Amino acid sequence: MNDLDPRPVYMDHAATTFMKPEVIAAMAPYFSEHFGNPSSLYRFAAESRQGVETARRQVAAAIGANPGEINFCAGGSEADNWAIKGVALANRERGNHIVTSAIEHHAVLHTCEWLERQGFSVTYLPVDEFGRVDPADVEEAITDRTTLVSVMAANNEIGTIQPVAEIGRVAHDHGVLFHTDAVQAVGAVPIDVERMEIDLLSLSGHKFYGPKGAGALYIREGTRIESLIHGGGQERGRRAGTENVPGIVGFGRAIELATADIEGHNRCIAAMRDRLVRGILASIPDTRVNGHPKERLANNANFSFRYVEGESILLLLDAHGICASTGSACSSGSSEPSHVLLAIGLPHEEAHGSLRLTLGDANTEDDVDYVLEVLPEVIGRLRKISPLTPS
Amino acid sequence: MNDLDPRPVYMDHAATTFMKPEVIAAMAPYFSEHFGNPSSLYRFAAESRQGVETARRQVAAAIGANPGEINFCAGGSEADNWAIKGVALANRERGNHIVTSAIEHHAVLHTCEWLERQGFSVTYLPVDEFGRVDPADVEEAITDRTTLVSVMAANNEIGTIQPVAEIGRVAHDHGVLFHTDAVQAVGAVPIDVERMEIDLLSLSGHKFYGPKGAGALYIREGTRIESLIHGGGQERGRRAGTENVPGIVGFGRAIELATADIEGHNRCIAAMRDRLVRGILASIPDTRVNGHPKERLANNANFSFRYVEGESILLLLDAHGICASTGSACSSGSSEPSHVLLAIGLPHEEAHGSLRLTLGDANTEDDVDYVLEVLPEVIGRLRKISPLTPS
Amino acid sequence: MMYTEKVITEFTNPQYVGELADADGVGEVGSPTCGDIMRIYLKVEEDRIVDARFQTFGCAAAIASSSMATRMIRDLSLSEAWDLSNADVVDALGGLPAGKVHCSVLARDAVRAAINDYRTRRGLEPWEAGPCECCGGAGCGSHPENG
Amino acid sequence: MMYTEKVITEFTNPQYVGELADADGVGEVGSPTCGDIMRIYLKVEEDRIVDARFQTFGCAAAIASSSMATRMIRDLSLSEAWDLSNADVVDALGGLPAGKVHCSVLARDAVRAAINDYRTRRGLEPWEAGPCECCGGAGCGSHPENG
Ligand SMILES: Cc1ncc(COP(=O)(O)O)c(C=O)c1O
Ligand SMILES: Cc1ncc(COP(=O)(O)O)c(C=O)c1O
Ligand code: FES
Ligand code: FES
Repeated sequence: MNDLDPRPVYMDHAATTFMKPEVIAAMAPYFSEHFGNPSSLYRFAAESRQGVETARRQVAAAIGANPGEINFCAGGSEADNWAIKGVALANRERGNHIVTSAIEHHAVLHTCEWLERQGFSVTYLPVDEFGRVDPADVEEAITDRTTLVSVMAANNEIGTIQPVAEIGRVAHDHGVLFHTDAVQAVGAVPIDVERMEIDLLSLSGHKFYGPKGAGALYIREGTRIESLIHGGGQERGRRAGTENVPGIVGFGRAIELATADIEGHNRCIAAMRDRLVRGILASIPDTRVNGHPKERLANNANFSFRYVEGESILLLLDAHGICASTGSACSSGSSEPSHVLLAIGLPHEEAHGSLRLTLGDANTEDDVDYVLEVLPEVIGRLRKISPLTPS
Repeated sequence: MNDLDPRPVYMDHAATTFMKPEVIAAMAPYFSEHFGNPSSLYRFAAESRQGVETARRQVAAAIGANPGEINFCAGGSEADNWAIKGVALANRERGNHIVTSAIEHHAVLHTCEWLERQGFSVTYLPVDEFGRVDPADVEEAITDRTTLVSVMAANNEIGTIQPVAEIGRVAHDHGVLFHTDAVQAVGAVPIDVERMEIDLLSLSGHKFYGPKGAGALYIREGTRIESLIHGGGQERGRRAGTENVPGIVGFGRAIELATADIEGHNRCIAAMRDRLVRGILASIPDTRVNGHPKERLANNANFSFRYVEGESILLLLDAHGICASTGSACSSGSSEPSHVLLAIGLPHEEAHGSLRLTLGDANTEDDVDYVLEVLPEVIGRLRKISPLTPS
Repeated sequence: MMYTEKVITEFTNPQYVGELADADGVGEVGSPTCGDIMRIYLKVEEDRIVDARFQTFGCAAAIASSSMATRMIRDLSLSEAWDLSNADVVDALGGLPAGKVHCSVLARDAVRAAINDYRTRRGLEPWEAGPCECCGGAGCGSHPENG
Repeated sequence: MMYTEKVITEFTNPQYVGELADADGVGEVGSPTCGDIMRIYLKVEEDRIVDARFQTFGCAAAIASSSMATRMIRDLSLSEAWDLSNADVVDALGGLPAGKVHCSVLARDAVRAAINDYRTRRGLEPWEAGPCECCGGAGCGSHPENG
């Protein structure tokens, strides 16, 4: 290990977050004290059951749902798989067509590809240069065989927020169910499943200072959906498996904290983010900010630096103790260009050269200063190595 | 709440266990300190990655596998669903027939029923009066369309241990893959996937003093299997979703502890269990012990008390602070008779009247004494209420 | 599934348990196959229930429902007892989990079976049950007399 | 995916970076579409590589591989440099993650392209690459010259 600077500046909150002390404290009693199986009849298990039901109310309150519509599962990917496969399979006799966008997370895209292999057909809608889906495109794509529209609430890579309510209205105008992957949106975009006409919504705890391995799928009452995991009668027969009680409890507490003051939180994070963006644009030429100028997550900054490749930026930043990411965090092992950046129209080499900085609750103005100090030097060094840099 | 006795005597370890202090201690650093996403490139995430890889080695060592064959997931139910659907779908062009037993956990049975709705055919093998599957029956059931045999290593309700190695041999003799649900077996039955010719094996952490919401599927190298959860490239592209790092770390530590001295542990637990069984048989007439006299989990005792129903036994025991279960723990909300007890040939009213006591590491001889004191009175009271009791 | 405190109290302390050797009417419903059998014994004087006992094989809700029903029909006239609805039993128990409502229907049915047994023994026409309140006769599966 | 310390050191401190204005041979492989471009410059005296430089657009493994290859071929004869295998580069880097081995192949290819450029400029026949060591010619997708 090459410890140029041991100081860890974490700017990858879209990949995952630390757990807040309040969340850990909420979970702690459920490890070895209130450890009963919530399905058990005896009073001892009532504590577990109540922990789960409290969390269900907390999640419901955060998104304007009823507690009975919240279904716990193991994370955002499971929720996406469940929503899309579950609706597609359960409504097969009504149609075999799904509408989604080209910039969805792989948990949605690869699930859609799987359904294509099972005989379904999928429309992948294009997005504009800022990464926005046009609700009119959704409307045009819907056929009488369409059973589901799935468009994410906010993009994990470039932070673009979608016109969710408009898309929900279009879907419902045509009697089609609407799923949204809100894994990145929670805590940054106020969600109201009624107003936004959302039928299914995916959540993942570790993106908002909650536990990893805890997620939820909101399913509007009356929605026809198959289970993804069959077995015992947990979650009212919808998702089998002994409940991850500590995880669920932590998830509930975390979403409560994350949605308590979205606006105030955004204001503070966006101020830091904006200074970061301004500073980088001022000090590094041939730089492009990806995503929407306004309709974007408060914590997200995404850049393309011409002539250099993303992974090498990350690793030089890492050598200075800065944690960041490129492409989509979940597939950072691959050297594929980002499907999101290609979809917004970037040429291949720029789609290879992105840097995502996502701020969070532990970042300070000092962190911003530090990145502003280190990054120009890093990009400069790599540009000196690159054969693409004009001399 | 009716507090006849506040003393909680927990005898439902097959439903779930408390987490051991060593397990909690192993997990603790991964909540808010080493919280990085294992897929991230920076050095900060190396701690998470190493935590996961250490756990992978611990699990592999516990069952005689290679670390690369261990795939983490969210629990036993997911592992069962994944194994069975994954193999069935991936090997569809080779055949559409699955062989399993009538006494599997619902995570297996309901998954098989789902596959039947997708056009697969399933043979549910009978068991003998002790709950054992006959390997000869497996052999007879295999056709040239069979792609998978799935028989559990040990039954969750009556504790019967299956002749796993023999079944594995039969499956392999016919070129058929063999899956075993070892959720109840870990820590009680030494498992060796080589010797037992197991291709896929399901595990769940909370059954051996590890975390809830953490499980694993062993997949023998080279096995054709589809993913259940599609998305990011985690678990070498096999199971998408940000890894539940603390859960995985705890899972690894727990399986290490659980398999360190299986024989010594079994000796001590079985001694208590045997005294419990002898005591109950001596003090309560018209009682039957279900399951195999020898080939059974060391901690499992399962009884049918004639003339009385199971749930009412549980609730009266609960009034005395004793935690126990009836039927299968995962569906204790229902008043269905136990499919396991029906399969071993019990008449309906006895299949409704079972009591499962499963001992664990926190039980003492005092607990055994207490149950022996309370249970005869409980059964006596219910028999006085029952119209079936001969006068 | 969670029981109310009243269910637990009624279940752990059922008052009128047992056979009435000289009963004037006995009603039995359910079957061991379903996991529920209830038997209700009546002692009747001048069309009034002066004693009632029950025996139940079944879950805590079944025991609590039959115990509560027995308690509620004591001192009622036969026609008042006939009108005891399963909802009355559920209310008296402070509610039952959704999956256990059928136990209260069973208790109501056992009371009616006992009344009709009394009437038949007396040479009277058995009264006829109207459509059940829980599903309006659609067949929720709770009524053994429906098959 | 994890890099060895040697990869990180080579990547963070590449020694022979840049253009050689008066190069005798230049080899370029890769394309921006694939996310990797390597260019290697050679100064040759009496069949011996007296100076070598590189420029790379690509991941850390690509930069480290090309840097290491450049370092390794300095002072070799052209035919010794030709024989540098991608495995030699991987070894010198203390190993590469499986998904990154192709970067070392790319570096080897860039060296060869530069040597053949030198030979062509001199009016010599370019040398022919035998089957690649990584897949024996089966086509692992690492070789841009295979399509
Ligand atoms: C034999 C068996 N298989 C599978 C499961 C399911 O495991 P989990 O509840 O952890 O999903 C259980 C326990 O509930 C079990 O006992
Ligand atoms: C938009 C989006 N959807 C889904 C996921 C998957 O969530 P998880 O990794 O918790 O399964 C992620 C994060 O990885 C995400 O950013
Ligand atoms: S009303 Fe419920 S079955 Fe008749
Ligand atoms: S040997 Fe790898 S492609 Fe030729």
